[in-house]
Amino acid sequence: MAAQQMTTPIAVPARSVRRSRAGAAAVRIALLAPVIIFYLIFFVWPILTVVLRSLSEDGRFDLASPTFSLDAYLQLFQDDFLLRVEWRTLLLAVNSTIITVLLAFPTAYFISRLKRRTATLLLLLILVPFWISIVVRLFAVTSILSPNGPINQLSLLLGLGEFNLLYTPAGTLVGTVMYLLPYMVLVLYAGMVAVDGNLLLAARTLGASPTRTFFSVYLPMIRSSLMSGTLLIFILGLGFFLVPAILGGPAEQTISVYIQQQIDIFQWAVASAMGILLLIATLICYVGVVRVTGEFKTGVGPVQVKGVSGDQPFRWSAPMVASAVVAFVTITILVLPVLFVFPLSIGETGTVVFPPRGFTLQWYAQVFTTATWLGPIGQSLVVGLGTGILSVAIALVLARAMLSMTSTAGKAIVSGLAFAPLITPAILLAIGEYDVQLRLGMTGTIIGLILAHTVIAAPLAFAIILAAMSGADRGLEAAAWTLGASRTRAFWTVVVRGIIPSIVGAFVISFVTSWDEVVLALFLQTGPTKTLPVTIYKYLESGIVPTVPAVASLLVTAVIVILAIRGVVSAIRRKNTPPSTQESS
Amino acid sequence: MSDTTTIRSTSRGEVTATAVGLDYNGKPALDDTDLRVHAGEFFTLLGPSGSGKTTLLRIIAGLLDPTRGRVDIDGEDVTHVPTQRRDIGFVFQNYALFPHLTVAQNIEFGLKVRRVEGAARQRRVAEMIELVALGGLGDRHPGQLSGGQQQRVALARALAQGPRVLLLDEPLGALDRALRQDLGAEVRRIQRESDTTAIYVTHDQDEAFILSDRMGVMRDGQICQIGRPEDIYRSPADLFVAKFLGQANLIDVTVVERSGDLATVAWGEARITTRPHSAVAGPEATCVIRPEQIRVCGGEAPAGYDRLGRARVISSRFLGQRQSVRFELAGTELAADLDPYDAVPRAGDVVSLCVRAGEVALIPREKTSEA
Amino acid sequence: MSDTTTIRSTSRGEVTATAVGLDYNGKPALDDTDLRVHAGEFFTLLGPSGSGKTTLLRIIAGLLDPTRGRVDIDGEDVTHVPTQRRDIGFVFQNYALFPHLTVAQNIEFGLKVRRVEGAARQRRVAEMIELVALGGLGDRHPGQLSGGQQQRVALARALAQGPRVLLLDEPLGALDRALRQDLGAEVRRIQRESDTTAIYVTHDQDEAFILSDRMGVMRDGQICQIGRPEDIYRSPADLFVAKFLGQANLIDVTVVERSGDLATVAWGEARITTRPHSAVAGPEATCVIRPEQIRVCGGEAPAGYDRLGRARVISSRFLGQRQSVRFELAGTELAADLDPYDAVPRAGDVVSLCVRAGEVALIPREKTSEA
Amino acid sequence: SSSATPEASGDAQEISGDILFYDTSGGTVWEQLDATLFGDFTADTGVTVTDDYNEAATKFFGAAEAGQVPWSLLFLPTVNDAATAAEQGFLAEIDTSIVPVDKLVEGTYSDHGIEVGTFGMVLAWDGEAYDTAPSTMADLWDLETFPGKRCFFNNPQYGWTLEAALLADGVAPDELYPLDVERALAKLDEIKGDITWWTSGAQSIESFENGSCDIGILWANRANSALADNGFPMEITWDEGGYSNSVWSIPADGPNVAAAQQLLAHVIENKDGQIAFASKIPTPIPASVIGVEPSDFPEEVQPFLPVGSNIDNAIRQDTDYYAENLDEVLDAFNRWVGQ
Ligand SMILES: Nc1ncnc2c1ncn2[C@@H]1O[C@H](COP(=O)(O)OP(=O)(O)OP(=O)(O)O)[C@@H](O)[C@H]1O
Ligand SMILES: Nc1ncnc2c1ncn2[C@@H]1O[C@H](COP(=O)(O)OP(=O)(O)OP(=O)(O)O)[C@@H](O)[C@H]1O
Ligand SMILES: [Mg+2]
Ligand SMILES: [Mg+2]
Repeated sequence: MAAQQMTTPIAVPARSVRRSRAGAAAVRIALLAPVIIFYLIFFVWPILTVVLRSLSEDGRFDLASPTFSLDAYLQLFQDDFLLRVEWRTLLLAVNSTIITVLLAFPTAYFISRLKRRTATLLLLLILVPFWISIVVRLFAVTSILSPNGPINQLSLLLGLGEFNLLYTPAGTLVGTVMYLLPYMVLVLYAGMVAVDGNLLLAARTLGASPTRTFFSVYLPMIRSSLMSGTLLIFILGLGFFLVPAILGGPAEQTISVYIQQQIDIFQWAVASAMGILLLIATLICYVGVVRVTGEFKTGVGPVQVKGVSGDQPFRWSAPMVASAVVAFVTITILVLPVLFVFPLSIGETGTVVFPPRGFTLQWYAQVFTTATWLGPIGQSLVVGLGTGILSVAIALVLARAMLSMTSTAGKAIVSGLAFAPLITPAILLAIGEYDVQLRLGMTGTIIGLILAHTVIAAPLAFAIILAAMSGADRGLEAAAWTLGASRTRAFWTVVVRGIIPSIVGAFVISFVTSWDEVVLALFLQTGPTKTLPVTIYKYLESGIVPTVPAVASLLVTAVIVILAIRGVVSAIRRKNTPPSTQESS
Repeated sequence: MSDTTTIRSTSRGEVTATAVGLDYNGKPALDDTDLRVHAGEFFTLLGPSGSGKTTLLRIIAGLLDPTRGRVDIDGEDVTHVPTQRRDIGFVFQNYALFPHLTVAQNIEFGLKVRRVEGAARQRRVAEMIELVALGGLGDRHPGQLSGGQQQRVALARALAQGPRVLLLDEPLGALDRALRQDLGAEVRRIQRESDTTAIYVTHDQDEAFILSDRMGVMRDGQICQIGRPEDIYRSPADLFVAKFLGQANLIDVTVVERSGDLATVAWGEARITTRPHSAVAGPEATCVIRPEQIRVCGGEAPAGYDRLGRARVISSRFLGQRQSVRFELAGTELAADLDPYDAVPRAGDVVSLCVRAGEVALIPREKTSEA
Repeated sequence: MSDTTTIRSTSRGEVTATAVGLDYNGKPALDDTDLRVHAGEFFTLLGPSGSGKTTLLRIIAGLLDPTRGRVDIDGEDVTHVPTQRRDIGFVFQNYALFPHLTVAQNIEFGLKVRRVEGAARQRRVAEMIELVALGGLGDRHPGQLSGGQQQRVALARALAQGPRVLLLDEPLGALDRALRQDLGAEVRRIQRESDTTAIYVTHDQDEAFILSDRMGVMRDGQICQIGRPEDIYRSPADLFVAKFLGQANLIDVTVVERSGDLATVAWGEARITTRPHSAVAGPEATCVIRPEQIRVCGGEAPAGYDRLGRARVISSRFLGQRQSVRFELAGTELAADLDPYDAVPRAGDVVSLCVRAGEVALIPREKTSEA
Repeated sequence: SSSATPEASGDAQEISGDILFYDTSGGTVWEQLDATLFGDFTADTGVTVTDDYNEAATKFFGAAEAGQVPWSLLFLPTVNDAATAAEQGFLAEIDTSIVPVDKLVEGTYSDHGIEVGTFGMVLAWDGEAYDTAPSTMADLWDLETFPGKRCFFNNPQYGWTLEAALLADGVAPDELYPLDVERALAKLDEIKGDITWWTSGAQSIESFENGSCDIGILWANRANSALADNGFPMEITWDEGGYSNSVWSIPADGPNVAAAQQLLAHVIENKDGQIAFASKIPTPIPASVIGVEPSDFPEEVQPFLPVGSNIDNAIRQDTDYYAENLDEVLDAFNRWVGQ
């Protein structure tokens, strides 16, 4: 609070100094150049190949004899079937976005109001699903939603009759919501804890009721997080392939599933055109949100608890109880499929069935005794680590460049470029990426996969690091200069060191993005050992063997054990350090 | 003393806190404190950082729930009435302006909530903008204002609805002196004119003296003395208050004689006439000599002064309105504020010092902790 | 005047700014200002909010690039030398401590950067911790310290490497008075002992008076007067400085006689002996009467005083060390600070007022803007 | 036809190294291949076979277009994939001097590949659900005698969906192709509301297990695994069922193709290996070796094998038809199903 006393904006000096220092500019360009080259090669070029495919007649662009045709695009707007697919995709994205927001908002609110330690625990629960392949979680969802599953059984028990969601639009919706929820909760939570609790108190001293305070003060304060988060999940929802592919019937075909199917039968042109359409549509949404809110703000990841939760005592009011209930539902939706892998892994049957028949631990033994699983886990770890490191590095450079930019247009370009890969349908990116890597002779290499995963993971890392860096006190960097530290040294020892929690968060998000990625990994790996999700996917076709849920259970257990150890360690550390005496400035 | 002089019975906004206390993690931040602020009064809470000023103020506002005790406004128990129904205005230490609203909209907020009609509302906003001298800035957002300007918006916002009690938490902390004086006077004037009770938290002693009808000095979650600024300054209850308000030369003395309103104490050779203290019964006491009570005199003390003895000048410094001189007298260091237009004593000079007879305060002797 | 008295030629850290200016969006925040701070001097920049103090300080530190002009330190042009090679220390308004480092590590930072050897480094850190009285807190993180303690860490950190120039941007702004005084004295002592030049930004006049050898008053991006605190207070260059430093009663007078060091002016019936001003040539002038220069006298002025006339008491207020009384004299309102232990004048009383002869400052007459 | 035994051919041409196998069949199929046919080949020749799982043929086409093919042997999911690839020159010819194609049933091999892994698409039902067993596709439309949800695959080519509808509507088996898609969809309309669509092999039996359906068209090998692995009382009939083949081919510009030719030869000769493999995964490799009868296999898998007398009343899917008309068929189906 003491920081309020300053009257000179702290962000000013660093920025204006950099402007005129030729040396610093050179350094910046030297740092930025590899990143730009990376994006040109591994994002722009692949997308370009897709665009060229979409513009050629047979979907195979030939440089020697280029032909251009807009037929594929015309088809998209004329064919009533395709229009229906597009409409359905939009509907699914809109509906799942609405439901996700409705669930995530109270959940994030509730968590943001809790004490920091409890909040951290709940956030971890919300993050745990990230570690279990979405393929496995969706498979667990099929078990949960099936007629033998707990939901229908409960419904029958209560005399509510058949309640079957599997292979229905509702089932697809549930699956999509489950996929999107963690992202939305994290973005909203970051925005909510940043709200200055005093503003809410101020509204109350002015006579505003809690409801009014909520609408006229709280909501405007988190508006940009809300809009950015909504856009993010809308984009993810539009392009996500696995949920409709696994949970949806053929009647639920969406653009991404359609693209996949058309590619299987070599209809490249229309598939590519559809992908480009998706890309353009989401870019328009992005620009719209940036226009309205002035920023795209996804403060995902660990944040310092300040503001409301720190300031206002927690009190059980009616809205708080309602939020708690929704939070419970949300956490159930997220955690139930994860827990479901345990019963799925102990049945004696050779393929996975629910409810499990018999009891055996042989599948666990198999995980450790065959190379089938250990290799992929190792591969996934290597690729994930590589992706995490590279993504964080790129995110740091981009965030730095963005913050030292003065022109709004420049910022928009940097952030647009940074976020575009999130928007691109994975299957198209995969094909384009494959084309490019073939040309570069990189296919099948681990480096190639890491680079490709970095393309899709870096945007998330960038979002987190950008939020942290722009929130960080830039005066600290200037302080380091006055102490004689060079710019490089100041950047590393002060700026980067100061946002370590966010860097860890960015690393973790990048890691799990790679850890759970199927489509690119399917295309870019050659050879017997594939990443874990691809190996799991491989069993989806030929029958899920119980080793798959066994692997998943082991991962869940490992994550929980790691978190528990971390919790114990930090509890011990807390005990050994004196309690803070003052609010920090 | 004369607590009743400032009561105006027609005013609204009498605030009474009875044995309120609040614990953080089992440790009391506010320690069962009583406070009675008369309607229409300007009351200041003064105290070092962390003494519980903000906590008490927030409890009165209903922004914090007390662990114990009750709060009444105008005789009505409001302990469990939510903030928005207490009819108060609050100025926050860090302004807490709504960043998404313009200056005018910030000021308008409370009026809108109260459903003040359009034209009347516009008029009132214009009036308030005028009042805090922010003409022309109505359309700016808080982020585009300097600290001082933000402060004034916060004040205007709290005042716009004419609350019965105005609570101010170090509202002028971030401003420079000239602005602080002007705005302080403004707050005072507005408070008087609008017949509002004001409770004002500050750690600036001058501000407290200038503004308040009465004030309370807080320490460790308790109010340790309440009274008119003058009374507290002249007759501090204890060492803490004596040291916290103004500067004080503290000397350990022996009471040699008590007669009615005065007591004579001995300090070495010197005999000093002091104001007695109800808690000083035995001969041991501490004398509080304010720097401005000391002056240089000839061999004989002039009328109204007691002679302290001969002292050596250690250092002297010009401070504008006064000259701060440090003396050494029989092994004790004494700080004195002398008239800057008198001859400047030089370090090493030896002069006679006198002290105002009958103005020096006596307090119970305590183990002197570090200043 | 006596600018040279404080120069110690052996010291390093002479700072010269020549015609430096900086524009924000075409509007000058600093307006082609010259400044020369002698080596070893404690120089204070005083001025209202937004006058460009921080901007000037940051330009000297190299944290901002001036649009125009040059900066020299010890005769070397450093205008284009990056901050880290200027050998300066900077104490930030908001401390800017590294939150992830402990107190000791914060202090150590600059030494590490300069590759000071392990043992020597540890010794120096211990020394600095000692110096700022933070013994035992070396292992805490900044978040675990109080505001005052954080401030001291910031100071220690800036001093550890023994910079030739120490730049301080309102370093004590957030502290309460007692702490501010202690720390201010500390800063001054440390600066003296370490033979460092200090440039200190503040808007607290007392602080400026107590600490500085010389000071500069800033206004609208320019330094409008430089000199010893006493000289500036006693002989303000213009209306702005007169009003900014201390309080001032401004009365328009006519110069009737000039003789050497003194000028006699007429104000109605009264004749006042004043200090002349080089820019006042004609008869028209403004007189700056400080509140502490006025006193109540009998019918005849005592020695050293000029009689102002009979005045009516409007209000009076006890302010601890002084009593602030407002008078009305021939239609003009005068503020006076009287001895609080003298009889308290009551509103409505009519008394005679006198003013210190020869101490009142004369300044050129300006269209008086609002105070 | 050259040498009589695989060993002999192995001796005749020095082969070594590794065969990278473009695998589109997935987990358990690979595990069994590795344990039987490929394992035997490695034991005999020292040439290892490495699995490279890919989801569809797409990636091969991409690589072939770019002229960078790392695989020596391809498992193309359908005959039309193979035909398309051959047409574009992506496949090497089968070296009949090494590979004894004459031991294969006529029509199950071509210049560019041998057919393998026949998958049968058969009428299947929960053996405990009905008193009388269904026997024809028409029974799928008989909601009264055989109540419950019907399971169909969401891709008509691999689901026998259109064919089943036409058969149920009275079209004679030998008049099925070219498909009267409109008529088939009209017939499907009758039960559209009672269909549960499955989207992967794993899901199909999961649907039976979890009660999402009681009757439907399943892949014969998955039906087998439901019975063998899980003990689910699955029953099937091949009557009016369909079968179709995948293809093993050798890429035109692949590495170590000589070894791949040898591998094909070895597999054709390795009758024990074939039986061992089909005992676990009842999709014989190669698809039809002359003289192989269901009775050669363990009793429990016999009903599920698309060989010999089992398929007397089953119908071979016309892959030429699909190669030609797939996009239209799929389009029509998509439109119908999405209505
Ligand atoms: N949220 C909190 N948790 C724990 N202790 C707290 C909390 N808020 C305040 N305190 C403690 O309560 C005591 C009183 O705090 P309060 O804010 O009322 O002080 P203050 O007198 O307003 O100080 P300042 O002048 O610094 O604003 C302090 O010791 C403080 O450390
Ligand atoms: N980033 C900026 N953009 C535009 N104007 C600025 C910026 N930073 C400072 N200014 C302007 O420059 C002028 C000088 O600012 P500066 O911070 O130097 O004032 P200051 O004297 O330090 O004030 P304070 O006492 O409030 O700290 C002010 O008018 C301010 O509004
Ligand atoms: Mg406070
Ligand atoms: Mg400043």
